[in-house]
Amino acid sequence: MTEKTFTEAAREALTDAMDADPTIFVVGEGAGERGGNFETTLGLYEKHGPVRLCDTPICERGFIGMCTGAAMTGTRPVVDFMFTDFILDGLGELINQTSKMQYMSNGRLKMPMVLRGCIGIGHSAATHHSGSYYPLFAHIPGFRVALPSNPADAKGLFATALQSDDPVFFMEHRQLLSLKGPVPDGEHRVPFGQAAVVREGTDATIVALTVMVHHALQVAEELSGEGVSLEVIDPRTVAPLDMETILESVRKTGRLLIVDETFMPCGIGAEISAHVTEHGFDELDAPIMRLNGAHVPTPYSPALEQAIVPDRAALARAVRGLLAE
Amino acid sequence: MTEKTFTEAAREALTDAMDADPTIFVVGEGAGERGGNFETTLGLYEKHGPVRLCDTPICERGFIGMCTGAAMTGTRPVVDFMFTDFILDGLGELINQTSKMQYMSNGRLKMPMVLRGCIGIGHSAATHHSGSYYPLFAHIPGFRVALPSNPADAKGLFATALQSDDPVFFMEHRQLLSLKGPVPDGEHRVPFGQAAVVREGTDATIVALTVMVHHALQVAEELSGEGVSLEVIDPRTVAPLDMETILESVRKTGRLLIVDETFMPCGIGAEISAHVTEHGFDELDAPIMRLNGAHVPTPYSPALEQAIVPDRAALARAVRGLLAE
Amino acid sequence: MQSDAGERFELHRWLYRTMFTIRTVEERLARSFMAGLIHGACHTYVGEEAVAAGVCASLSEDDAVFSTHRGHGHALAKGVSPVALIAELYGRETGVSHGRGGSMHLFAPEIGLMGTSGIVGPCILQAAGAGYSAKLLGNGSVGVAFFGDGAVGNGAFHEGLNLAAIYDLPALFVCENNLYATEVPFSHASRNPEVAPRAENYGIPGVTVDGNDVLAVHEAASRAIRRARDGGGPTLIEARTYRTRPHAEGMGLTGVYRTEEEVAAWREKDPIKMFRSRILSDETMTESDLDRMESDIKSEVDEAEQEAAAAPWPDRGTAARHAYREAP
Amino acid sequence: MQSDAGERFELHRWLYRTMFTIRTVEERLARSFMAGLIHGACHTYVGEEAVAAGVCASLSEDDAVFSTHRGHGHALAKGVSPVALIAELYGRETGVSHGRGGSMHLFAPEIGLMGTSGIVGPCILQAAGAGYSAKLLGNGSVGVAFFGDGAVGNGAFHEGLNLAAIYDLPALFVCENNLYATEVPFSHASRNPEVAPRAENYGIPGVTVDGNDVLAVHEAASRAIRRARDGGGPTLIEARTYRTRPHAEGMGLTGVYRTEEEVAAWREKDPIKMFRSRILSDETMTESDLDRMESDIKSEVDEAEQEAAAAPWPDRGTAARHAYREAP
Ligand SMILES: Cc1ncc(C[n+]2csc(CCOP(=O)(O)OP(=O)(O)O)c2C)c(N)n1
Ligand SMILES: Cc1ncc(C[n+]2csc(CCOP(=O)(O)OP(=O)(O)O)c2C)c(N)n1
Ligand SMILES: [Mg+2]
Ligand SMILES: [Mg+2]
Repeated sequence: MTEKTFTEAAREALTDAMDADPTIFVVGEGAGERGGNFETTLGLYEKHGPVRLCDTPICERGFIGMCTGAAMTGTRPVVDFMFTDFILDGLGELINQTSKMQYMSNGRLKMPMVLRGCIGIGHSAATHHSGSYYPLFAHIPGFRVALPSNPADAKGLFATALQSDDPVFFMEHRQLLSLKGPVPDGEHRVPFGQAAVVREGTDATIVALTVMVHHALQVAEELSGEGVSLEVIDPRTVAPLDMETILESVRKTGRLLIVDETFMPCGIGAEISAHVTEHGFDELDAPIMRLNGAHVPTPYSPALEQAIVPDRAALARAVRGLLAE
Repeated sequence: MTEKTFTEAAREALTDAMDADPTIFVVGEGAGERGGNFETTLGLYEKHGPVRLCDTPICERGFIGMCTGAAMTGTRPVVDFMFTDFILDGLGELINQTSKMQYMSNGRLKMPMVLRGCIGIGHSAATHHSGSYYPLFAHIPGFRVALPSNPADAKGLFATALQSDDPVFFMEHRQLLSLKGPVPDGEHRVPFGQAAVVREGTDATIVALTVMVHHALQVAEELSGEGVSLEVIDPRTVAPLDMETILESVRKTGRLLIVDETFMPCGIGAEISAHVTEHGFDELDAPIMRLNGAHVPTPYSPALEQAIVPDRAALARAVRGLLAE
Repeated sequence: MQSDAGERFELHRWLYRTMFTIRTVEERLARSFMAGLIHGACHTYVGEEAVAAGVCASLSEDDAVFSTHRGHGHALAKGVSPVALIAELYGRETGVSHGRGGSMHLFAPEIGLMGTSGIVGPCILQAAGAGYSAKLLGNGSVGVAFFGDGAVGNGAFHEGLNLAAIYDLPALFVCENNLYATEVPFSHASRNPEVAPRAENYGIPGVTVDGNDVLAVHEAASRAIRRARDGGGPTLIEARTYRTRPHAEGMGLTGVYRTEEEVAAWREKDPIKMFRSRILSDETMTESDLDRMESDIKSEVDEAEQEAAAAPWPDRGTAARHAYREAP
Repeated sequence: MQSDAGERFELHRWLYRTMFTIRTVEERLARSFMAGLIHGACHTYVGEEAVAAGVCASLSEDDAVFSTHRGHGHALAKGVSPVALIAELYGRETGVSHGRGGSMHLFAPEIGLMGTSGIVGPCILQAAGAGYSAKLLGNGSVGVAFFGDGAVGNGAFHEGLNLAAIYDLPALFVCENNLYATEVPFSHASRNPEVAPRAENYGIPGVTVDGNDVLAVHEAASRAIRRARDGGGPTLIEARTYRTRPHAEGMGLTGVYRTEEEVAAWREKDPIKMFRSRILSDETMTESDLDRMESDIKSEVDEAEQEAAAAPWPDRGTAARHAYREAP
């Protein structure tokens, strides 16, 4: 184990994978000589040159489509999209092409393509640099969606992504990029579809996504002083979604809250709630609750930005509400 | 009341609105002299000419962006997108621009834009001509999404859309276009956010979307012979979603099934289920259930196509399962 | 080693055989459409056969072709068998996409047909991507996109050509300018009637050819493909051609957008008829050679149709397979 | 009616005032950024002032401007007050977007600033749309897009210019070619170093101007705007300019992508310095006129900054408002 930042940990997975697999290449604005806007590719250009570390013009649709064609023909592209907001121009390619190629070809094509970059609200980034949108990708068949919440998972999930033959979104919350934590040295892979029970407890289950995992852990710690025992689950991937671990937890606690920074309607919380209601109805001692960011574009002003994101106080309130049911 | 097809009813709303409001114009491939691929604009070109009935090149992103700019500057564009699959290339414009303009401008801009066209599986259209994708639009703040299931609602919801200052998706299931039904003459508007209880019943509630409303009604009729009394609700719009009508029904029946042709994960059924669980938990006598099309791209062959869409037999099975819980 | 004349004979034979096969299959499919045997849309390639044949003559199975809604001709020219194509449109398990695709989604990656598409535009980007793979892998293959004039005003054209240009990718972009996109004339979709000169914007060569002259297409394409394989980067070819059937089966042959006379004039320039005269004047084959080839092809296609019609339906139990590569 | 000389004086005064205001505000914002008063990103317009000023001089409040991440200059030139701009970057209720937007989302629709944007490309399409409204309403107004060289390889450029061209829309497309997109040189993003000649593709006029020469910009823009108002359709202007500050505050002034010497050479061609000499040689204003104007502007901007810094924060209770126009 070595202490590393989230970004360093993910870069380690990329560095190792690029050494091992000469078919991997990275595209993005600034992914080349500059080493990535968020230092995602630092040092790799010097090692692998401009074909494998490819600077692009500002044409997200174009390079996503290009990478789709590349993935169909024997290479393994990594699209470094900077902010998820930018790849919305490529959703036509992603939804109509990338996600469907395996099916349309009856499984004869594979689609080893990774889409990686920033999500999330913070730093007054405003509405064109703070989107998350992973519920959209979870809705569409064909995609995998990884949402690491700590450096070790960043390395482990990215390593898995870089070996997947399905297209994978690897989404990094902007508030986690410089987070430090212990990271396993050498080969480390976290399989998709295995949630982590990051804290055990008996009174209620909190399922938290990306940055909210940290809020949930702090609230759990705070409330433990009051004798409340919370179990906290980090799904780590939302497609596939490890419902079994969540159901098992609910069997124990009887209470469930899902906290997610991004929009509520048709979100991940909705999916988890609906699934648990259908398959764990008899285990529930209280209504399942959801806590989400407000259903609005992200405002710029810190005064407004704070108001639309669930904070620890809101989370603690929601937990108390759930326990009181 | 006059008997009309779904397409005729919607066209009537458009015809009346274009007569009354000179700022309305329609864009689309074939929307001009040809009268629309699905006769959506038949006869209007002769009346209003090429500026108001505007044929476009194949650049969905471009004309959606253009219409966004037009809506910001005093006109009311209607984008006739033929198949919803085609506008995915414009999702960047829709999500980053169209849906956010009102918020970013602090309510000083409005966005009177209608996006209308075909959705849904059928006729071996295969995966590039059968998408629905409305859960995506319901997830994003800023949009209205109307899903008429019959000619009268097609007219009434389209009329409302053509007066809305929010951007509206008006989505027409391909299997409903030639459906006939009684349509109110003259002005007829169906407000957004008002579900229709299309059949009353006491044993269970089925919420059904677009074409599934018809399946649900037939199954309800069939099962009524066995003494089963089903209530069938057509939400008519999924953004806003009239949860009050659904909750009221569940208070009566205690049982809920949501049937939707399109994908389950993070879909409309998930949202309805999660909402009812949170706000109507004590009314539930059984787990809420969802019935959706398979989570795969649409296959072409009729043999496969049928297999991925909920049919009446599957719906009846699901209802029996729900009643047995 | 073969003589030049022998090569020329082989080339002519291949081109004629390919074009005539496409024509025969398409006309067969048009009848099948009328008979209700085809379940979805069907866009035939009749009148444009010289483009697919002329380009694909220089491709191997390792080259990657990406095509459009009007892709039957490209599939056949790339080596898909008539029976696999017909069975696909009939929705059968033995179809080239095992019934998952239909007319607009033809996949035979094992021979480099990387897919036709129901969406206008993406093939251009994907061909650039195949070029990217070829460049990275250094395997000498080429990515080829076929697309219509309708794609020229689309962002994919602009972004794809630019990407291929700046990275010097081994790619070939073949615009089949048949003057109309569905029923919208190119003159309405663009103030600029030319496509090939737009290549200049991207700093790459652009070539206009008579798309009904198979040898002209072949000549231009083989030069561009050689150039691409040699590291010279991409080329844009504009092949001027015409579809002499409706946009899709079931639609009108003419309409507000074009006249009977125009269609008749283009039928005079039928690429197969033109090539037949050329072969006869070149004396690479005789009238009876060609007649025999035609009748052989007709029988083959008839048999293919019968085989397709008798082929099994896909097993509905498999409908959900292959959305993902891996089990979760 | 004013004399020509009077008009010239007014024009020069407006242009100088506008450019100097932009410069002063931007330099003030750069200091504020260092001081932590600006919460998000901040892309200044220093070095490029002549473009916004030269174009906006011919626009009225009824004309619609759409801009980019580097939009402060366009906002000020279109009539946004320094205090409304600074307050926005400070996140205050009195900001031009009431704190919802910040540096990259400046909205003042009441004076025709229809928005700056954090996404590269859309402004081009939206300006075409404003042109569409103007055409349909027949109100004689014009849609104007400002965008960087970085947008040229984007599909929005291609689709937007084509749409404006085929519908003859009253629109003006102003490409601010400052040689770099973030730190990617235009020569890497395109094999073709020119932007204006691409207008030919779309059948519309393209004009290259020295973007540091405000009178040249004004001349080209006013001609294009007149043409648009008269129903002559859209024009593409490529203004060659340079940013003499980093891409965004907090980033390096130079880096792998450009040299100190290059920056210094462009500083020699500073648009304000150049225009000052021109005014003095034309004798439209004197040294002391200009000095007085400059010091007035400096005081105004100082006051604006103080006012902005003292302005109230938005009420967090309002954060969810205006996502929709209407109650459900
Ligand atoms: C993105 C997209 N928009 C619209 C369509 C509907 N459509 C199918 S074919 C076609 C016309 C294509 O014209 P062209 O590219 O010239 O090809 P052609 O049919 O003439 O061979 C259109 C508009 C589509 N398939 N994809
Ligand atoms: C669609 C999109 N992709 C990426 C970005 C990130 N980005 C912000 S500014 C910029 C460079 C823009 O360059 P240019 O258009 O030349 O404008 P300049 O900054 O030089 O004024 C990039 C890539 C973005 N804002 N939008
Ligand atoms: Mg065409
Ligand atoms: Mg630039």
